[in-house]
Amino acid sequence: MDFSLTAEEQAFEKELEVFFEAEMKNAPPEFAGGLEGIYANEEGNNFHKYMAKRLGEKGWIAHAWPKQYGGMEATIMEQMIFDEVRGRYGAPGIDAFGVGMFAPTLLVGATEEQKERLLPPIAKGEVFYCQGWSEPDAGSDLASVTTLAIRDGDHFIVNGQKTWTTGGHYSDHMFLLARTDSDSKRGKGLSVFNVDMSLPGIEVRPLLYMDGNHIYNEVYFKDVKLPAYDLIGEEGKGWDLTRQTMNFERSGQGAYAGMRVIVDELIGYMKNTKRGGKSLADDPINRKKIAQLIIDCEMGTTLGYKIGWYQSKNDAMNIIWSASSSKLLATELAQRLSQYATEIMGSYGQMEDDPEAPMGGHMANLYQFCKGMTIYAGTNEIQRNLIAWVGLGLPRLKFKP
Amino acid sequence: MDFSLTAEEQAFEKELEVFFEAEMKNAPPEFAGGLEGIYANEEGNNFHKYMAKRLGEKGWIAHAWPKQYGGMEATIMEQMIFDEVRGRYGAPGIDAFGVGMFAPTLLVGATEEQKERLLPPIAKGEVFYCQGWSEPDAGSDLASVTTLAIRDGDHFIVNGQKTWTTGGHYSDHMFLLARTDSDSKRGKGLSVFNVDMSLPGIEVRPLLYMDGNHIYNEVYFKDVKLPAYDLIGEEGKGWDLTRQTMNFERSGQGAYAGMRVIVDELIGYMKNTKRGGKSLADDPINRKKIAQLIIDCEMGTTLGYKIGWYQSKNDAMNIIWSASSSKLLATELAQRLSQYATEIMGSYGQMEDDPEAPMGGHMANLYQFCKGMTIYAGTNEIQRNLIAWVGLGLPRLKFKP
Amino acid sequence: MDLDFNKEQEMLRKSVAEFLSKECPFDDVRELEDSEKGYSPALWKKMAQLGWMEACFPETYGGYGESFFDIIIIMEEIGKKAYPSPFFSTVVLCGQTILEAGSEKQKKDLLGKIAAGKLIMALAQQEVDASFEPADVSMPAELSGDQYVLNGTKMFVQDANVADKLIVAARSSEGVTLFLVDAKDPGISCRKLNTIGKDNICRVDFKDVKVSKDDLIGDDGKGVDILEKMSQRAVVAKCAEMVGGAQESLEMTVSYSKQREQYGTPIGGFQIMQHYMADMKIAYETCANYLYQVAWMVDEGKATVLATSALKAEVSRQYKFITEKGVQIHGGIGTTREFNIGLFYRRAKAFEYVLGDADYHTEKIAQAAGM
Amino acid sequence: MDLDFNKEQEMLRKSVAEFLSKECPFDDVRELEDSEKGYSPALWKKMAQLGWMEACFPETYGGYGESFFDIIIIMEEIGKKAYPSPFFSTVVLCGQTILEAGSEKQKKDLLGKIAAGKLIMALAQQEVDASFEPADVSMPAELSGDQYVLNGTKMFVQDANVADKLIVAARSSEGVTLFLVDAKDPGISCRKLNTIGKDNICRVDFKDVKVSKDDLIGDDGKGVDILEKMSQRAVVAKCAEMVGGAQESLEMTVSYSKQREQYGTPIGGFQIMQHYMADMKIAYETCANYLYQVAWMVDEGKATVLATSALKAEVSRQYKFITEKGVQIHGGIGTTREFNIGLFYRRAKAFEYVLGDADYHTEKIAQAAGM
Repeated sequence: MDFSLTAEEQAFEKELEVFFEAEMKNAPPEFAGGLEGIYANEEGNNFHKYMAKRLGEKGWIAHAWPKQYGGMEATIMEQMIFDEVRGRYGAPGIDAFGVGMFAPTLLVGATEEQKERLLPPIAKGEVFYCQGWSEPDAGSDLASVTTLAIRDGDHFIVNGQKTWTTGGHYSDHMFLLARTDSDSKRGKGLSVFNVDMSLPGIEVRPLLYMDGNHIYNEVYFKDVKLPAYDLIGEEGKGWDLTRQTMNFERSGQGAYAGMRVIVDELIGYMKNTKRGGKSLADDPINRKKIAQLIIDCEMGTTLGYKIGWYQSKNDAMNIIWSASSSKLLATELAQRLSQYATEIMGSYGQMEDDPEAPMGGHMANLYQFCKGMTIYAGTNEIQRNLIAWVGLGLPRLKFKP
Repeated sequence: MDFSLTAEEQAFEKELEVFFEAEMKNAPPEFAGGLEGIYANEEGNNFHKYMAKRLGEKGWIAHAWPKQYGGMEATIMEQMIFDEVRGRYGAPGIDAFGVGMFAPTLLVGATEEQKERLLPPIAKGEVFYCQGWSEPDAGSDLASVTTLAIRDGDHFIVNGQKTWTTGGHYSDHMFLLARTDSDSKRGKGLSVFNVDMSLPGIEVRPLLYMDGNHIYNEVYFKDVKLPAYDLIGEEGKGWDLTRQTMNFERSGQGAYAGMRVIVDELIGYMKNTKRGGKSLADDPINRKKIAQLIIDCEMGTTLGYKIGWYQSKNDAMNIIWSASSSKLLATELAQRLSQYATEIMGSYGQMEDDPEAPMGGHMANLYQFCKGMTIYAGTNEIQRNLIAWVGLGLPRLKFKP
Repeated sequence: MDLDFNKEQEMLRKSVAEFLSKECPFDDVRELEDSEKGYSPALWKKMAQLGWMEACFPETYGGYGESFFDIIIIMEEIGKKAYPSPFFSTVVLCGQTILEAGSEKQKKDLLGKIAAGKLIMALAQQEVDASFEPADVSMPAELSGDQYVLNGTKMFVQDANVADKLIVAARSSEGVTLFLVDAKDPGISCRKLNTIGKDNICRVDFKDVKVSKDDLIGDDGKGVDILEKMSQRAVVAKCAEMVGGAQESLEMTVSYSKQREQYGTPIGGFQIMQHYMADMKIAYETCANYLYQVAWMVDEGKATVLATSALKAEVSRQYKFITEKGVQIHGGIGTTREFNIGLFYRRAKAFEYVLGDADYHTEKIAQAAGM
Repeated sequence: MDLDFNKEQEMLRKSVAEFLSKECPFDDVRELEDSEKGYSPALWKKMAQLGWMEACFPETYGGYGESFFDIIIIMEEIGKKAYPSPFFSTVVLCGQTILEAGSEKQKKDLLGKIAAGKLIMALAQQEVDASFEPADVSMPAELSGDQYVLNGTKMFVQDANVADKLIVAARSSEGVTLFLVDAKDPGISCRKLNTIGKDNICRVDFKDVKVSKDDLIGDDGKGVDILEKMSQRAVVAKCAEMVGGAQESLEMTVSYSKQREQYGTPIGGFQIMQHYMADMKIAYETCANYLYQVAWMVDEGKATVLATSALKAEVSRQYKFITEKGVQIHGGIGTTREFNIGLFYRRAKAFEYVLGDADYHTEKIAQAAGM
């Protein structure tokens, strides 16, 4: 049992700290981080893309990939350090969809030609992706997608609608899950595509978040002609590939480091703020709240190491339940953090972006945005089911219709 | 909307207070109340039976029953006042099984002869019952009982085992749910019986609670000969009768009043106790805990009135979900109360019956006994299902075997 | 004991509900939220014509009612429809303050205008340190000749941006005192803050604002008492709005869960969803029951700090719980601006801050319980 | 980074587990709990023969190990089997105190005897006011000639009823000081309390108990420092016992839920049961991971108050959560004395009080975080 970092790992951590310390000076004022930070407005998205480019130059986007696709074959440990330090600085630049989900999918399921064509631009931070999974009637039950992609010679013709397309309005490409066999049901007959968002027939419409921010989109496909060479993996085998991608989606390292920094920011705010003549930092109820947040961050961080450990051993079963656990912990911690922060701030807790808002008003936004977190990327209910089935071997009951 | 008591009701409340104030002076030292108080030892059970007799003399056991069976036809409101005041004094004397469950069953489903024979002794506080429902393999899923009662002329021969028989070691009678048709399945072929516990072939074995107290029993039946006149209701229709009884079981008024008194006792303890030189009552974390307990008692009490209101209007559907709600609130409040109390007491919170234990050590016992409460009388999971089905009309899914 | 509403009350409820359903559907609510004024002056007039404001004041002062339950019913229905208007600020916060402590002249004049829908008012109590305690008011009101001069900043003043008059709590040499101020006074500047409730929460700055001695509400130095008494009623009224919102959130969630299918079955059939909704129902029902009991206590003059604080603390907690689970059960769609559950999720948080948050009231309960 | 145990550690774990399974099945645990001594002297000897105590001390002092992880592993296995013995009192609380602050002579003498299974010890710190803070110790130790005289009462002294020697924290003119006292001193009277853990928690009264200057552990007045340093290790060791118990509770519950059928299906198939157990698993896994990390920090001399307090606060909370849900999933049978989950439910509560409860450690975290 040894939690220490090697000398090289420590040096890498230091290098990253110097890098992010310097680069974050280029952030727009009151940059929020997270999905809202990079998708809700142009300044934030520009900074995200600028940072992606800088990270691409450093080779840190594709850090763990094979060298032939622009990677550096870094260890899982180095990747974890990267995620943690980036999280600590609240830095953007890693495309959660392109880098986090589609690239691993390509590495697993794409042809050599596709890998060589599609991976390097992602590695360089030059191309950005969105996810084409959910539909109005296919949310948690993703296998019921109905968007059609019907083969027509060396093309597929796509018709249908996707929704919850986070960042679709700022993305160059989409990875699309569509039905290539119109007679098929559920997991059968689905395929995965790389889609150029500038193709004719694709329309991206904003789907505003409850706080009014534009993060999500609806994406409509009308007779969109996809070249067949952008079919990823075998036709009709897209469900298996997608299920693997789901696991890539659910690790969420770095989240704890980011929240730990917010807690420290909150502590600083409390020490500098008095209410009714008393420092907020001296209130035992507030102190208890802060302590619980710190505990949660500590527990989550250590779970993150464990997931990395499982990953380094390719321990697939343990990766599944532990990644689900981490998704639960991180998203429920975000709820608790925004809840406690907005309570501690008293009436100021209701302020969003406003010159007088403490901590940039991000906590009132997080209070709203965290509700999305417990839903997207597999609802927390689905995650608990998965832990029970995969992590504990509990039986999966079937319902009579 | 009017929550006031009439002058008569106020007078009745006053009369009860005077009565219980006087009678509780006869309680054994450190009398615990609740099921542990009346079943865990002989002194407590003697006091329970003494109090039952006194209540019987006053006519308060059968307060709301028709006059011909020893009742006084009191209103629901008067009964609620009785429950509340009794709860406030932590007074025993009402047999939860005989008075609370079996008597209403008789009133609904027994023959005139049975009512006249069985109800008056209950009303007088002279006969005590236990419940013969659960079996080792039939807990939440009560319809799967296997104890057999096979007709043999003007008798039924009973064989089988019951469990969780609270107070069976101090009971004169049992109301038994048994299968009278050995080929029947689930709810069909079940019947209800009044059983004299002194019949040959009945063996009562203690089933100790986790704290070592003797509350529960296992009851074994070996060729027990029951007279047919003690079959209650129609043969084979016992399930319908039992389901009605379940609703009688789940009201739980008076519990909140009892817990509110414990909270006040706890406040008194805190005000008189210092730790590290500071009064426990001045600790903001403790204050918050107490406030939440008070809130819970307040909310529960008002829900109790509402249930009474529904009962007075015979509003069956609303009675079901609201009684389930009250069972949840009261039992989860008992958990919270014992949790908070044992936390506030610090290390003293671990002390059970001991000369140095605060509040008689009852809180450490309650910390254990409250776990039974969220299980017996329909687990809290079952109650939530019921609220969803009956209170909200949500669909009941069926499983494929 | 009679735990039903009477016929007149049911009629009032029905008429308010019908009016709001027709005149301000949820799409209009969203529009009003995004508007500068944050409410509809046209609907305000109609409300007055329908007699809502009159229902809240005794006949002597231009109203026709005096039952506190009428306010409760109106607030509940406002809550159900997430309806944005300065009703609470004007009728409850200021109206009840005037009723409690105003002179006969003030009552006749101001309440009459409120009842007629011709006066909008806002109450300025909290300051930059955001304390909820009336006794923490520190903004100075200096006596200069016959006038008081107000200087300083008030925070979280709801509807100050649309009010005609403000009641301002400030500290004179006698203690906290309430002043009636013209909102259009040139010494007053008002900035609407960007809040989660999108609900006209303002910062108001006072620079040499002069108030005549006649424009005190209640006696000099008696502000804390007056505000605390008013709060008893106002807390219950705000809780009525919250309980209304909780009911609507529960109902729309249950109904959505019956209709939305995933995995070939309505999601409301899944046990975890059922348990969430069972807990939501218990939370709503217990809060509603307790609301009515405390409202009855207020109406009967039996209200206690313990009861009103217990109500506000618990309703704040449970409204958040209900809307949080409500969004969760709706899934992604529940997080969008266009779906209605989000309106309630945001309000649950915003209303937590009105007249004291849960921690504030929790401490009051402990005090009231003798600790 | 290497998050697996090494071969030697796995072997130690296996041998402890096998020994306890064989020598002290749960029925014996119940018997020991009900016995006056509360532990088995015969098994204590065997444990010593197997080298458990030796594993906990360096070679110089009669042991053969010095890895803190050996203690962790033993405590985890003790926790899994709910095994009652004075191991924690003797080896951890007192052993680590002596290792931290004892003179060479004391270390050689006392640790050697402990390692050989010939000495049982108990630590007396808390007093009648039940404060967990070492600095709150107030029992007087008055210097009289060459001796200190102890008078007063110590509370919640685990295993005092079976100890040969006590370490007593008392206040001399220099401050809190630790005294080594013969448990059989005629001035000492000991009463075993009736506790939820049935675990030898005692009240100890001291009447004119004389202690020679040679029997101080550490310097006069340095007791607080010594106890706080010892606590870092002891908290982690106790948490290992709790985490072991949590693991066993989870496993027995999952296994029961797969086998117990109601409504024609294993109860572990119901979604609400699955969600309970998923949360139990997360709770156990995160606590176990964090335990190992903090143990590693302690072993490396990097331990911080924040980390050990976070560990104890969270493990206390989660152990209670896991056993509470564990009993619930077992249903009625889980509440009985004869079923094993109840042993853990009771221990979760009892262990909450060892070396500071959650509220105590929560406040320590806030302090450590700079508040």
